[in-house]
Amino acid sequence: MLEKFADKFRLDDQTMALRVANEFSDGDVVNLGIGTPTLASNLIPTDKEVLFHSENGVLGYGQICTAGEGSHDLVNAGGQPVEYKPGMCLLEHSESFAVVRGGWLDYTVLGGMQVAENGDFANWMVPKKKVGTIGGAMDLAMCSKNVIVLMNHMTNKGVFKIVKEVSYPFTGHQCVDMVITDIAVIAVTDEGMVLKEVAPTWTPEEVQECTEPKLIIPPDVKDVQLA
Amino acid sequence: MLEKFADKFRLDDQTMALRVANEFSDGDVVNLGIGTPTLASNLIPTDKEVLFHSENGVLGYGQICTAGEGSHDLVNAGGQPVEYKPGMCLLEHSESFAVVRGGWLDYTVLGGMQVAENGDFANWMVPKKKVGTIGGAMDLAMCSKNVIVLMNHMTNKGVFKIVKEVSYPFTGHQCVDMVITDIAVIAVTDEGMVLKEVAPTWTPEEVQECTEPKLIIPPDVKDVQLA
Amino acid sequence: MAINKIVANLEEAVADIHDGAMIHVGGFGTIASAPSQLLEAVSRLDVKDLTLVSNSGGFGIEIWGEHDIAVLHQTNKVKKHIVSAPVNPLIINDLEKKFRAGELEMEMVPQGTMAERIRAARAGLGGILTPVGLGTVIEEGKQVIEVDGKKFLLETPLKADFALIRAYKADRWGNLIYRGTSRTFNATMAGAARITIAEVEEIVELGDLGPEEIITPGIYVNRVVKRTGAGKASDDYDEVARRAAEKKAKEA
Amino acid sequence: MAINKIVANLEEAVADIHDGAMIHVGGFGTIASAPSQLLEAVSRLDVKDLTLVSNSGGFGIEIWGEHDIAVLHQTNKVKKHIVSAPVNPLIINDLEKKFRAGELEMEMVPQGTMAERIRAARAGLGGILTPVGLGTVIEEGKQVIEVDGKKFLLETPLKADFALIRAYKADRWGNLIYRGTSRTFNATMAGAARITIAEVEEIVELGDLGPEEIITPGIYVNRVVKRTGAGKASDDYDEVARRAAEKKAKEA
Repeated sequence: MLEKFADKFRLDDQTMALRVANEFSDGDVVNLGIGTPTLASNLIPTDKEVLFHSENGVLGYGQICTAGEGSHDLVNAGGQPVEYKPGMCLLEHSESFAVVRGGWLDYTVLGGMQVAENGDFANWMVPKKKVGTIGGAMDLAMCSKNVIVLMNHMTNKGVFKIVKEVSYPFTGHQCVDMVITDIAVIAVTDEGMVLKEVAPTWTPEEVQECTEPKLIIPPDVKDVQLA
Repeated sequence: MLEKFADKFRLDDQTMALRVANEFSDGDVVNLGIGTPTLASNLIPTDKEVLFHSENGVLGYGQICTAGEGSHDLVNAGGQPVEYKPGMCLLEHSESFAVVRGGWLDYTVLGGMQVAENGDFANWMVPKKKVGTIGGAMDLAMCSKNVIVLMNHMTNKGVFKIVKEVSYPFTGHQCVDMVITDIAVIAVTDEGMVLKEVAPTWTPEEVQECTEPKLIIPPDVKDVQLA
Repeated sequence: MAINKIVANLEEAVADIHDGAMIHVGGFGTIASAPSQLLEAVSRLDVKDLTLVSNSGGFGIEIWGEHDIAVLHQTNKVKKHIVSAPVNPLIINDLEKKFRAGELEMEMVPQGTMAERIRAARAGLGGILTPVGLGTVIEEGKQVIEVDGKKFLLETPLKADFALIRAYKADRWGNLIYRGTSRTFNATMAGAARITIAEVEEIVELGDLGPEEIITPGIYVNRVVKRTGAGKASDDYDEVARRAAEKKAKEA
Repeated sequence: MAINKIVANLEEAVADIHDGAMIHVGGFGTIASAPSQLLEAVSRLDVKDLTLVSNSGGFGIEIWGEHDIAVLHQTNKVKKHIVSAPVNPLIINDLEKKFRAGELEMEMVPQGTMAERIRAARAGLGGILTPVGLGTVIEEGKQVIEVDGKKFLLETPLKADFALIRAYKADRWGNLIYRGTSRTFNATMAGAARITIAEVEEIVELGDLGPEEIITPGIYVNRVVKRTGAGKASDDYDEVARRAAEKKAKEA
């Protein structure tokens, strides 16, 4: 984050997960990336029927188990045991990715390294590292109906992550629909990036300072919507 | 059949099926075409473990049920109810043909219209008819380890079915390994067609008269081997 | 609103099928594996110029009080049929009559290629390479692609507007299980269309179908309708063959 | 001779794995889904220059007394690794160390493409077309094929010499069932190699696995071996993560 904003309020991981969970409606099929996105599966109201897909071959699982509970034969893609839920089913790997590639996911939520103005996306390798984990990210990013990136708005060192052009190795082109960060919610549209919501105490102008491309700032920018 | 041989002994359908059943060993995976080939699944010694595959999605089924028995939810490709057998499993259609195309069938037994000297094969359409049923025949003929054609040696009108060159629409090229007819067993080899067995009372020379390409006739031609 | 894919009746299930729609029809060729009540419901619609995709062209005779895919030819709904086994030696079916009369377009597809093209639609593939059909009429008009010196035909996905399928049990999420060899093209076609409609013997509570047991995930299914009437009779196949032969003899 | 694919022990199961062999390794990344005892048996063989195909590069720490795929890097068996998730943020694994040291070739594959390339090998396809990877490093050196004006990458089958997989129960025909999310790449890889070897918790009588229940047909499986020892412990994932973090801290 920029040094001048170092002490300013920012959403923590759980709150970001809560914000993304708020996007989902009854019947939506959702894949949550490893890490912060995964938390969203625990933050859905119990009367809402959202089907969570995990690429290791489970569809419609329940909450992440508390430590020491659950079975290692029923885990999410991050290896965390999850609860059985009525209606759940299991898929071998090629069918699990038929779900992904076939466009059956309403939402994919992924961590990110860079998101460009036009929705270009990089999340799997820092260029100088020469090795990174693609995993299911390319399939998920290229083939889901809606791709939401959940990430800090800037790096710890204050470098832009929301950029004019992606400089890291691509995950996919023009695939990101929304970015949820620790300070803002941004929609990627044909006209450009539209600032939809800001974290409490943040102004649109401050968010713009932390964002490389020019944001479209409508008059009705809201505070982050958690329910 | 040629008129001069009209009254000569010929193998009936059941005996031809028995002859083909005699080819299979323990552990072989076998697909039997609709019609005469299908009979072979009932002619395997009970202590021999041959796995019959049917393209409608069953692997390892038992005998064809007697009339009025069995279930219409467990049928072979000809629609005949078959018996459950321990070890049997079910496959949806793309997996059923993964079995075929993947080369998992040790033997495919198909009816035929024409087989050429080099193993070229036609079995699905008489040219003037303009419509015929391909079904699984192309997949089966092109992808099985061994393709056996079970057919009458000549047409009712005495026209060659074992020919120098296929004139009917192709099922597959150079795919037939063996032809079992009502009067002979012929192996298709790189050197040409080798007469292996003849029906009782038939001489190799008589079989040659009923066959367009020149047969290789080894000194040890046997009578048809039924066990 | 909780997810509920169960619709009240056959008419509601097929109401939005429109002129010119492309329709996957599940099953293999036997009446027991066919979505016969959905087919009958479509035959009662005022629609035309349908493109059908199915393994078989059907027999076209009433079996156990129900009809197979031929009912759509009999009611003049079909413009084109993409099919693996259009005709059969037991009977001259309606497809064959229409085709010979020049009233029907037909695309013949090897059965394994058909299965894979349908799966490709569900799985978001742009196509698949198969050796099957090389050097046959099937090759006509298709790209031949070489991989490591071997030739293959490029076959493209078959994605339909609607898929009509038959299953054994369903829950309100649309999860399905099948019975025996009725799995066949029914399970393959589920999800290979914009709208998948399943005709089932039984509707069970969510959770009654176990996670290890479900064959078709509910996300591939848009509507579930329970079959009406007493269900399938116990006639055997020989009876079907006998009656087909009778009809053929009568027409000859 | 009745069919019997059950072999006496792990050593016999892997005895013919040879220098330069290409090996599919099932599972996803967790120890519960890995063929860990087969991997340990291979690590004890005198073989080199293996090419591995797996989803994950492994953690390389002992978990519940067993090892994951990293044990083959630790014992210097590997020349090349075809992999979707080679490294992970919890630990610098052996694959990463070897790769950085220039001692390992690596081919990175998007996970869905990997699954489909493996299935293509079992299903006798010459390749599949996918949009995934277009305009990324994955595109390099591959044919781009246009179908109806849309571009796709041509991805080719991954057929191995051996597939090492993990299942729950097997019968003597090699029919397999899995448990929960341990199905994953294990079921996908069965049959995608010349020789498929399954490590299982239990061996049951032929017929105990019902026809509707079998996930992997026995024809895809060449050898079945029962796991030794008490089986998997009940440690939870946090423990795994904690110990990985510890090791990383120690090395930093």
